[in-house]
Amino acid sequence: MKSFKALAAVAIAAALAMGSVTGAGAAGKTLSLGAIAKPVSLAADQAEYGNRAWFYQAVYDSLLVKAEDGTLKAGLATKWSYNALQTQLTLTIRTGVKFTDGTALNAAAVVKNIIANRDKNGPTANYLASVKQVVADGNNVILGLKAADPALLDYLANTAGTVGAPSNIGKASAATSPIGSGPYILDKAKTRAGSKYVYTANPNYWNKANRKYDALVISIYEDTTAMTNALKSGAIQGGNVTTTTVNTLKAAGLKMASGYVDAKGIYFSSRSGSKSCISDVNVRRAINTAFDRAAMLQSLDNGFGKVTTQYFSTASKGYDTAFDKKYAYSIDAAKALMAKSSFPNGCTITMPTFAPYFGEAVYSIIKAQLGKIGVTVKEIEETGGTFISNILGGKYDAYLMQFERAGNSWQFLNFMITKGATFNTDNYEEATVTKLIADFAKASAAKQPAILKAINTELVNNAWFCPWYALQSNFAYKGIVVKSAQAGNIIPFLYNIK
Amino acid sequence: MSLLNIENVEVTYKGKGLKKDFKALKGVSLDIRPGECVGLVGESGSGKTTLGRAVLGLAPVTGGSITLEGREIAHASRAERAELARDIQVVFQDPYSSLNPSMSIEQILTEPMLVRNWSKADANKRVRELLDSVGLPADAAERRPREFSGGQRQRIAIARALALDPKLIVCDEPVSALDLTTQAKVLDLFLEIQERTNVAYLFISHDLAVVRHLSHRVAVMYQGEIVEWGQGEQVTQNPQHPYTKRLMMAAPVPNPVEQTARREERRRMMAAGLI
Amino acid sequence: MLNFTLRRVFNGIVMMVAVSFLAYFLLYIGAGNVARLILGLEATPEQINELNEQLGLNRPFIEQFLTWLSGAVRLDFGASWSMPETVNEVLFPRLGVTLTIVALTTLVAAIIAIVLGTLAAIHGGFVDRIVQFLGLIGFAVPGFLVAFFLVTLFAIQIPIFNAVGYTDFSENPSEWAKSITLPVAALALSALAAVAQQVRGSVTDAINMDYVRTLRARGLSFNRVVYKHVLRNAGGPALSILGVQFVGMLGGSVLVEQIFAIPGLGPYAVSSTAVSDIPAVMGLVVVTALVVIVVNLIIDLLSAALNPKVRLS
Amino acid sequence: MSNTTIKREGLARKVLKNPSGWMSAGFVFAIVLFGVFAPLVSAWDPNEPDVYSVLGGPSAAHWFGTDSAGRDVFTRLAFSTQFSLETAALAVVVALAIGVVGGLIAGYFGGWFDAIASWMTSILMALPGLVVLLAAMAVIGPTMWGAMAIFGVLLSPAYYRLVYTTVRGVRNELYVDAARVSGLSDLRIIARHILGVVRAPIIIQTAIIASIAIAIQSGIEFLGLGDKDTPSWGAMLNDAFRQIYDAPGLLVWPSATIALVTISLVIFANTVRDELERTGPRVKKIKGLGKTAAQLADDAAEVATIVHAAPSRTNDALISVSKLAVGYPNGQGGVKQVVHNVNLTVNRGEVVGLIGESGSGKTQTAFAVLGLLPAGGRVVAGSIVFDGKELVGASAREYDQIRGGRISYIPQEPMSNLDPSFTIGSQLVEPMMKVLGLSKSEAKAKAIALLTRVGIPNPELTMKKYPHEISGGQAQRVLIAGAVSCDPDLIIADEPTTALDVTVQAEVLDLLRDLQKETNTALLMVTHNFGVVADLCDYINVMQEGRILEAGPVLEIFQNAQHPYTQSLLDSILEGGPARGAYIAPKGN
Repeated sequence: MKSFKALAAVAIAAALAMGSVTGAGAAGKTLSLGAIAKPVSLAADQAEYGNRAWFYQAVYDSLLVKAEDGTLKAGLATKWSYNALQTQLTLTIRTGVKFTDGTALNAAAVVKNIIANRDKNGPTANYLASVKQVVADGNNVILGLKAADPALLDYLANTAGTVGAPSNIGKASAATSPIGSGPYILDKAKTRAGSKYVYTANPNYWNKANRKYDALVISIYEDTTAMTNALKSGAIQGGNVTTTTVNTLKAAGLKMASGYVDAKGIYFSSRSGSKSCISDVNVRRAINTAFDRAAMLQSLDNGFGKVTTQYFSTASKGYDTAFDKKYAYSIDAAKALMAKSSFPNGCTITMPTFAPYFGEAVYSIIKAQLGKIGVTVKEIEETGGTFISNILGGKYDAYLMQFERAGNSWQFLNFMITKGATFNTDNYEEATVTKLIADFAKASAAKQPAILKAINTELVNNAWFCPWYALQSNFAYKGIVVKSAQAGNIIPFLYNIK
Repeated sequence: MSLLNIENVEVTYKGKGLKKDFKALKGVSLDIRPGECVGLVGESGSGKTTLGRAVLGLAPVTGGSITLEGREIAHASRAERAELARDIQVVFQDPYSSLNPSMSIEQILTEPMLVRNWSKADANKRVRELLDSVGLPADAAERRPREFSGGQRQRIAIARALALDPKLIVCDEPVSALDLTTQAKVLDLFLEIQERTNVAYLFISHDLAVVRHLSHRVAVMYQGEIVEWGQGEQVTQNPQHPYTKRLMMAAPVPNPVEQTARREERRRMMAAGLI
Repeated sequence: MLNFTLRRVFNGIVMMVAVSFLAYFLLYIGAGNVARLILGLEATPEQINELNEQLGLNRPFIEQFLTWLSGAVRLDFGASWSMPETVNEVLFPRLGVTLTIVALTTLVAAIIAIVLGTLAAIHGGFVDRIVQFLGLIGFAVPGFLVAFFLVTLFAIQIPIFNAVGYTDFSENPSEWAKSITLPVAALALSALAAVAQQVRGSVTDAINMDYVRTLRARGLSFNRVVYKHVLRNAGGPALSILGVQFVGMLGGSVLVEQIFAIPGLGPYAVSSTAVSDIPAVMGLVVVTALVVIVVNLIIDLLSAALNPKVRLS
Repeated sequence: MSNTTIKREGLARKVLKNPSGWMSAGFVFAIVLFGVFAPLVSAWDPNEPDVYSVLGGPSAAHWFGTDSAGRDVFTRLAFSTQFSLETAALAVVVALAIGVVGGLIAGYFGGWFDAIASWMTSILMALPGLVVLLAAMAVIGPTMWGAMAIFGVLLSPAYYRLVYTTVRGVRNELYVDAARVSGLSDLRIIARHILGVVRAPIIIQTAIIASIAIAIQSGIEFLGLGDKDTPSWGAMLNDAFRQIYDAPGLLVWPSATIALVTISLVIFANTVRDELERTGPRVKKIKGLGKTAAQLADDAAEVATIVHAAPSRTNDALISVSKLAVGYPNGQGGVKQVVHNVNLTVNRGEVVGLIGESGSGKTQTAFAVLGLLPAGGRVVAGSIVFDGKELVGASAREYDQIRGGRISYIPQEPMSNLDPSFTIGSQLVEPMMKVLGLSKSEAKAKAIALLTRVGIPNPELTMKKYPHEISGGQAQRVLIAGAVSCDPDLIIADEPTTALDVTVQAEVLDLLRDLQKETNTALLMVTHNFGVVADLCDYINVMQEGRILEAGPVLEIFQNAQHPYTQSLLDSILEGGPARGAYIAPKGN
């Protein structure tokens, strides 16, 4: 058998050799990456981070950049400083940078970008909600804030600081023809939207020293197996992989940059009012108690993760190891909690399923476990487009999700907790928590940890969520250099891949 | 009085799409008396089969009339046709495709009776009579058409036609697919049945000799028209119309001496433009 | 022949309009709240109204269809609801990829099938058994299973071919060959099997025709009669099966492209379906139907060239 | 079992007797049972997850192991089978209902319904199934029932076309006409005569359609676009693909089941088709078709042919057949002999008749001489010496050099003996170029001359025509031109006028006689018609059941036939017989 394989390989390789001679070498040094999601729009003001970060980082520079460990570093802004009240941020803009359309990058251009990022209804808009006004002052840009925003600099190192050519702002074509000052230029002719995005080097890039590759190709693999095959066969050098393929890829010689960015579990969205039994804290506690988190982690994600009951990340000052002991798995305890609730005979909750992403196994587990404590799950099948919008529209009582756990606590609070936070879809409030958050915004750095701990205590005790575990993210790579997993992002930022 | 009266019958097949309509019969008149055999002879495309099918209600009559004992039947409805089936029956040329291969002989023979709600016992009795009358063994009823030879199948087809004691049987080339010896036997059967039951035949054939053997009167068809019509002996032995003559002269006589003479005669007549 | 061609072309055009209308009617009626689908996230009723206005979704259905049709005849399928690119921008480059794969597969399958089918019909025995076996396997084992085994064996275990992706021929011919071999092989199997069986059958039929005996009685050798007369007469049925297989392959390529992550119509169809991107789905249906109709037209014309009788029907 | 039931062995019985028939049907039946009794096959709940036994291998508790949610694979396979078969069955039923009913109506009644239905069919066939299904699912959502119902509609043309063409064919069968004449209603005709004929093709088609439906169903589920809650083969595959590197074994069960079910369905369909097409018993290839001792004895015991003296006959034998026997495999490993111990001579320039009824072996004898016996047939004994050369056992090459140039052939059926795809001209020119070595233009000129000679008006135009554009009589003239084109020494004419009208027959006979006289070619005339024999032949052989019973000069046979069979043939001749008398009205009428 072995000799047959070898023979076949030799024969076919020989047959292909002719072509290879002419074809090889033309590519130069290309960075090939695999992404699991295609971008919705390539316009600067529609930039997203997470799995889609590369599409924007390839073309656009950002005001600030983030090292692997989360340290903020100079990007287009060489210096930044707050006033004493933390309500005014001054950024000094790098000089001598040009957009690829030939126009110069200056403070005025940055101002236009920040305003667009805030006002164009893009994914970044929320992160700039605190910005009242932006003005250019010589080489500086000054952001006036409505109130102190402890996460703003972090946002600016993410997508909120994305800067594109002002001429492109507001144009419909920007969605497919991005113009930035970044390391690469999108090669539209070779790009197959939705499948393969091809980039060539920006000849006038200001930071060539940090650009290790002459070309960049990002291929989309929505299918786990395709991504794995791509990595195994060497078609790409890096990509985010699911926990189920980690072992096989390691065996195939790939390295992993692993982090714990997301928390996977059940999230509640009808805690306020009384239309659902989720509004009963004991029901929420019972649900928290109805899952054997360690077993779930093992079975669903091969054990790649860390069991937790709290949504705060370990990087946050609010995190408390002690809480992870709470809600130990016990169906009896969960039943007791149900008995104590206003729904001793059980109740029905509506949950979406999103099998294309999460697989269907996990839903059957949820249904079975909740069934054991008298909570009947009415499943509504989602296949794509409407999954997030229906969650945001308040259609469901609870949903399975893996949410990014920002290291920056303020960011987290504004994402999930405050009234009006994106994923506090029914604007649930608890007076204690609301007060603590207000305190936190005003508090000095020294006092913040205690307040965060207090908030976390409330959240965990009142079972705001039901996280199961912090999911290990795995960026598999071979032939490229990745120092470590990216703090605060599921894949390493493009400029950190060497 | 005639049993069947065909007057000035026209049949036109509608052309599909851009194709022109095709007039298969251009005003044909003929009559058949009870117990009579009328021969219809002609070459392919002459319209002889169409005339038979028009009588059977299987061709679109676009003009003229066909009456059976005074009743107009050219445009009979399906229900009237079902009624007519008692009086008019058919024996087709091809003994292979005229019997459904998947049915037993009994099923084939009882079909017309079952439509008329005969009892099973009556039907079975009739099947035995019929098989006997066409010279087939009684155990034939259980077998399928493929187990029979061409001549036997044609006997079965005749039995089916006789099932309801019809007054007229349209015989469309019933012997032309048969071997010489079989043909002679089947023709004898036709004669014998006619003498016994007084059924009338419209006997269609391309073979002048066959028609002459069986028919009281003979009609010769050519391109949708009857070109000669008269006593069998007269038409087949002393034809008047040039086409009938040509037909007669063209058929080779199975006698080397006579055929040589006929051939010479034919050539002479053709050269003279007589046929 | 010209008359025949014109009739078929006209027929094809009428059919395209009918298919478009049917598809448009069913898709847009069925799609429900389109604006909500597009706006997703935090759409307000005002935004939804505005978008409806903008997309013309509150105009009468016929008017909407005619607007769409006037774009479609210029091969403009409008804006996609799920991607920033217009449907055309995404569709046509992908159509090129899919057509390359499917056309190549058709060619490969046809050549092998003709050779195998003819040999099986003439010589029987071993080749015949191969064709029978292929027929069974090719028909019964879903293409995506074949694809997966091919990838595992020839791209990962023995890395000869590419496991994923697609390279344009113009970009790099050898990479193109490496990227296209396995998908073509996976797709070809079932078409090959079906066509080979058809060729076997129609060659067997044709070889028993009376004129074959007559031609041989005139002194033509068996091989000459087979290669000139039998194959030409057997070509008609084989061609029409090839046409049917082509349609099947267009569908099969959806799955195979998904597995090989090839930027063809397949992944586009799957993702557009998942997010109910109606303009994209509409474009896909119309373009693939157009391809099928054009291919059928070509096959009709080829059949007519092979068999003069067809021209009259 | 009584004798009659054996005789009336139905298709079902035949298929089930065939090993591939019962094995495939049995497997499909077993799988259906497996699905039907899914709730009983195990104590597990197909949807009951167990986080503690995820991706477990096969064990006593879980025969086939557990999947990514710890569910029992065996149980899920059973329920998947149920669901996948049910949904595939839905597609088949929808397709059947639409296609069969539509096909019956359109095929039987025709008219506007036919026009519309045929048009709808071509539209449906212009739609690539999977793409349309995906489009439909974009609208109706992830419901496999809906998708399969729609797929049924898309598949319906397969049935429609099948039923339509079959019904069209059957409708023109004479037995349907006979049924109409018997007064059967349309419904009754459809029920009794038409359904019976389309039943078997529908069964074949259903097996194939079902396997397509299964493939598509599992394909969609595999893409993750189906019902999530219901186990199905495709969903199991999808799960298995996600775990392909951790638990590759999961892939085995659903893929094996899909493959085996579809293979079984296809084998079943093929078996039914084979049994339908098989008219006789199974034909096995036989090596060494030798005559058995019994047959040799049979031949030897043959009563010798009655040979009349032929004083005027020359002894210049062109072809001499002696003790020829032709046989076919009889299916039981032996030989069924159709020509026995035949002796036959054709002298140069002589016209010899070979006369007999159907099945007499006359055509087989002719084909044996030409070396062109139908598949399976071969000369089992005897010799054929042509111009001093033994043809029995001659190689294909040797025969190719004799046929056309030395021995040529005029067939019976003019239309089917011309290649419909080539012009008349090319079919005449090709053999001349090969046999006579003429250039194309020379061959063309000769072909035109030949067509003129055989009495075809406007030969240049006819050269460019296709066979279907000329009449049967003209086609027969073309074939005659082809037969004489390479100046053969012997022409074998097999019932050359049987398919022609009598007036055309006379002209063709004249042509044959004149050509024969002109070129002094020998002619072996195979016929059943004594008129033709009388017209042309010098010497005749009477054949029955593979044997020549009587042979002699033509006049001698007509006037002095010795064999009872020959006499009975001559007695059956109607020509020259008396006409029927005048009509006498039956009594009582």
